[in-house]
Amino acid sequence: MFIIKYIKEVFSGLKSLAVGLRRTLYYFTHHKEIITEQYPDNRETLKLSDRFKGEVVMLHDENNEHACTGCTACELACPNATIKIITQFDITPEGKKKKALDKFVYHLELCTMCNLCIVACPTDAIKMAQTFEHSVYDRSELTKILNKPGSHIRAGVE
Amino acid sequence: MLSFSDISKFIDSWLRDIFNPTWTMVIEMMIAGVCVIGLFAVLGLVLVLMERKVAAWIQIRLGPNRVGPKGMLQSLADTVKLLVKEGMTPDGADKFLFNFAPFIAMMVAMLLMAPIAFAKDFQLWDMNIGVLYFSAISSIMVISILMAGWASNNKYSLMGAMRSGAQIVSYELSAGLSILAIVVLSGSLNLNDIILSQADGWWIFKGHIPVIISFIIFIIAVTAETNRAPFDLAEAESELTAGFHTEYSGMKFALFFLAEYINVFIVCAIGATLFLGGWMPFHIGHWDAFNHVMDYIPSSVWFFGKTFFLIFLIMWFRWTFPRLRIDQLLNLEWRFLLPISMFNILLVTLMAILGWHF
Amino acid sequence: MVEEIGTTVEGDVLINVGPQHPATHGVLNLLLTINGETIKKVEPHLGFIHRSIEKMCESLTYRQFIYVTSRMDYLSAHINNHACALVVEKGLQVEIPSRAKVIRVLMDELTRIASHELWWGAMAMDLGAFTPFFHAFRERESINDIMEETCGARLTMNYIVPGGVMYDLHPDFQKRVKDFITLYKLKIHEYDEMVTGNIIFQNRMKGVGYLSAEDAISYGCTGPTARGSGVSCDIRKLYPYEVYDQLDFDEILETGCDSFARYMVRIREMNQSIRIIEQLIDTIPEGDFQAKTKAVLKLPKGEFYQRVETARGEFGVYIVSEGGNTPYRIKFRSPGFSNLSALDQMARGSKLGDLVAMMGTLDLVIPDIDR
Amino acid sequence: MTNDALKAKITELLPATGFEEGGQWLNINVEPADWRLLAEQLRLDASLQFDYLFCLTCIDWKTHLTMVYHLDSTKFRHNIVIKAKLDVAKPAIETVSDIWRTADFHEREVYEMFGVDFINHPDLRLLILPDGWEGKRPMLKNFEDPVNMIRL
Repeated sequence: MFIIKYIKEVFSGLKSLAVGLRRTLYYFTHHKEIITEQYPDNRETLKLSDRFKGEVVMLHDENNEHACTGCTACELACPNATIKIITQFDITPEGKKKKALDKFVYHLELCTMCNLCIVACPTDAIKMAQTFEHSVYDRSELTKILNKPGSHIRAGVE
Repeated sequence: MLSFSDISKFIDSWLRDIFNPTWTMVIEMMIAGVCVIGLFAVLGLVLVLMERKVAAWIQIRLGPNRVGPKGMLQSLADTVKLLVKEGMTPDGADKFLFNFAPFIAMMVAMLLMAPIAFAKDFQLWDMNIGVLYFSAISSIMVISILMAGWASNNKYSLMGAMRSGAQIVSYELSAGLSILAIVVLSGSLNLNDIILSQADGWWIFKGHIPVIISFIIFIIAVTAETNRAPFDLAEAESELTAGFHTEYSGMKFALFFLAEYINVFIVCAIGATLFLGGWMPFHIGHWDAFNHVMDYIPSSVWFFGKTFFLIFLIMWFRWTFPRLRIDQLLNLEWRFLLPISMFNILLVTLMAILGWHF
Repeated sequence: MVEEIGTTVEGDVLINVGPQHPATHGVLNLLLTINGETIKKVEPHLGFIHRSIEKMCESLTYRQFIYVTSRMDYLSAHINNHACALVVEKGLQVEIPSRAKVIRVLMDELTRIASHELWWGAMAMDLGAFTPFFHAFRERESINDIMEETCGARLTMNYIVPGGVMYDLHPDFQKRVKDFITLYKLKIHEYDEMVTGNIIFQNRMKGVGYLSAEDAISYGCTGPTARGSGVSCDIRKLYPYEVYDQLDFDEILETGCDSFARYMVRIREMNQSIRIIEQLIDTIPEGDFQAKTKAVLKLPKGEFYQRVETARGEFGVYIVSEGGNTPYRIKFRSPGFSNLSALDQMARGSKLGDLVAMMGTLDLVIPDIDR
Repeated sequence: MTNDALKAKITELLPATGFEEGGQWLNINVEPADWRLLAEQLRLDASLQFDYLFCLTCIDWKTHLTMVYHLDSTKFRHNIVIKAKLDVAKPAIETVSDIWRTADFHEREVYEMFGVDFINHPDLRLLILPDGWEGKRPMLKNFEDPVNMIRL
């Protein structure tokens, strides 16, 4: 009886190994199963989801106008002090002083892409872009000013 | 048809025309040494690339595909990298042993090249105790591992080395016994005689069940002897970081790495010689036409084809199985492999004495 | 620092496993006392990735602190966020829309599968089989793609917010999830072929890391670690939250008390998660995905505790509020911390090679332990 | 067991206990000196069997510290919360790490973060913080560290 048990043990063990070997041989011979993405080569076809959170950008239209009123809602919503809004006072055509955006400073190196600023923005001035290749040679290049030079607030946005 | 034996005979006669026999001997030895070193380099590169490609395909990846066409030069680039890396010797290490150990590993691998018949009549040293020589020399490998582990002054290294010692000492037994089966059947320790005894059919295809069993045991035992997964306890990177070569870097590490692959090649070459007929072409009984076609394929192609098939087997195991635990490893040897191979050798001996084999 | 602890006899060796070691999957340092191959004592040294998240959260508002919790147990980021959102809602007494509830549960279960997939691959790798790791990632990547499409990130989503979820499901979500289920059902038997049934693997796992049910409870082990010892501790069943009480799924219990039992719990749990997803995917209720909440959330004075079941066990969030817009004190009860404390008990007397099997089946995520 | 039944039972065990209700679970305020005795009874009493300590933490109230123990029973599935007020200058309480083994790690964490001394704890050393942090009590509200703490 001991011998039979012993032989059974040997054969069931070998069988379980053979099952594994069959599975790996299947993958060895079926190259269509390969899932490698050859990243820098597939840049053209690589399509990220339109919700992917890559970095915060400010939307500008063709007249170089944005929708940011400088209300600092995003700055307050940010958990990491990623956003710093510097405001200035513009003179409106009526001659009144009006608070407006001077610089929208965005520290990409501090950002955790939590999307809270986008949710907080009352005028939808900022959104998440799908870029993800953020490597630079100098850390200071990661501090960005999001409003383009010479841009203004779009008329009608309060 | 041009073959390796023709080339070697041509060189030999050419040298004999120019020099006296002593100098011929010396020059031929030098040529052989250069050839072995060249074969080493080429085999190292090819086997590393092959391992990486096999691993990649099994793991649904592409594997190396950047350096050179289809990644063929990848291992060359890695070699260059390893050559220019700093070879560090840790503080507190036994400097002499630490630096000496990789060379022992290489020397063992080089010595083992001697009895292998790469093609018909193409052999460095046709000695009459080839099989014994292989068994004897291959066990020296463990000394380099023990030396490396001890000299590193690292607990992981030492544990790896001790594991390796226990492992190789026990698996030598069943490797030796499984080789012995073929020696008994063919009646010779000479590798060339063993090949010639398979002229009408390889041992594995002659229908002897004991031979098949000893072939399986041989493959398991040599996988363990060369420290390859699932028996890579000496390295066991998830337990011992890198085992006995934890502290090695640069070219000294590369020598260990190379020696491992060369050892895989050698044991597979011996396996191919003993069980699959070495350079002997595949023949089927009286199909003369078929046999002629087979004979037309050069003997070196047969040899390397069989060897690389066995190497693939060993690589395939590595990328499929998890690692054994040290006590299970010894259990497998002493509880399963050794009794089975003892019983097996008894069967084979009976067969040989009673003349049941053909 | 080491010599004075415990008794060392002649032949005992102290070795450091980690913080940089292939088996610790992160910066965990285990100080082992071994004699030959036999482990005599395991002493975890933590804190290599301690960021004091609890202290950090004391200065973040109730909307802001949730993103930090994704960085604790990054493999169950959704479930951590879920617990925090639940505790804030408990304080605010907000009833969230049923659509949001279902979305949260779906995301939780997808996260659980993704986490177990990674665990499976990593554990097989610890035991020396490299191939399963890549095969596990094939399925895991398709979950990550689903996450990326709906939540905008693959690992630290910050998708579940107080009041519901941040934005609605992607239109392709249902189709993608169904595709994933098809893929999963096609491939799951390969897990058995390559790992579960393998004789070497079974020998490495069976009888290794014995943890009795009493010890499991006493050490505060939860999740698959405790369920492998037969302790019923699934918070989804015992203290149901969201829609778990309306769902039909089994709490997986194994009675082996060893590594193999814990392994089987996780494998079978993946199937249960698929079952939950199948029940919900076609019947996601229409409606809002977020309840109306104030811009600045203020919890009333009091204490709030929420327990959820992450992929690793019971995760608890304990908030003490003084009525402001930031928590006064916040405590995260992480499952890994308690599970790790049982490692010493499990490992004593076993072989060094068993340690990786035990750590593998504890499914340690170091940031979760250190916080 | 319902909250009322628990209350009656615990009053029976320890007459001088204060209860707080209205929260999620029944809160029990105990004196640090009484805690050890009560803990043993909570764990061993056949009708209570609080065998699972799922959360152990401390709160700094500036004037005093409060130890908070969340208990669950895997048999009866009832929960209670125990609170013990500690002196802020020299906080000390008996350990429960031999009753609930999980308290070992949790108490070490509270020890290094809040400086609470757990009397009779077998191995009260730093667990998470590196050497040199003994006695610094980083989780207290008045802890200041200009190097490692960044105020936003």
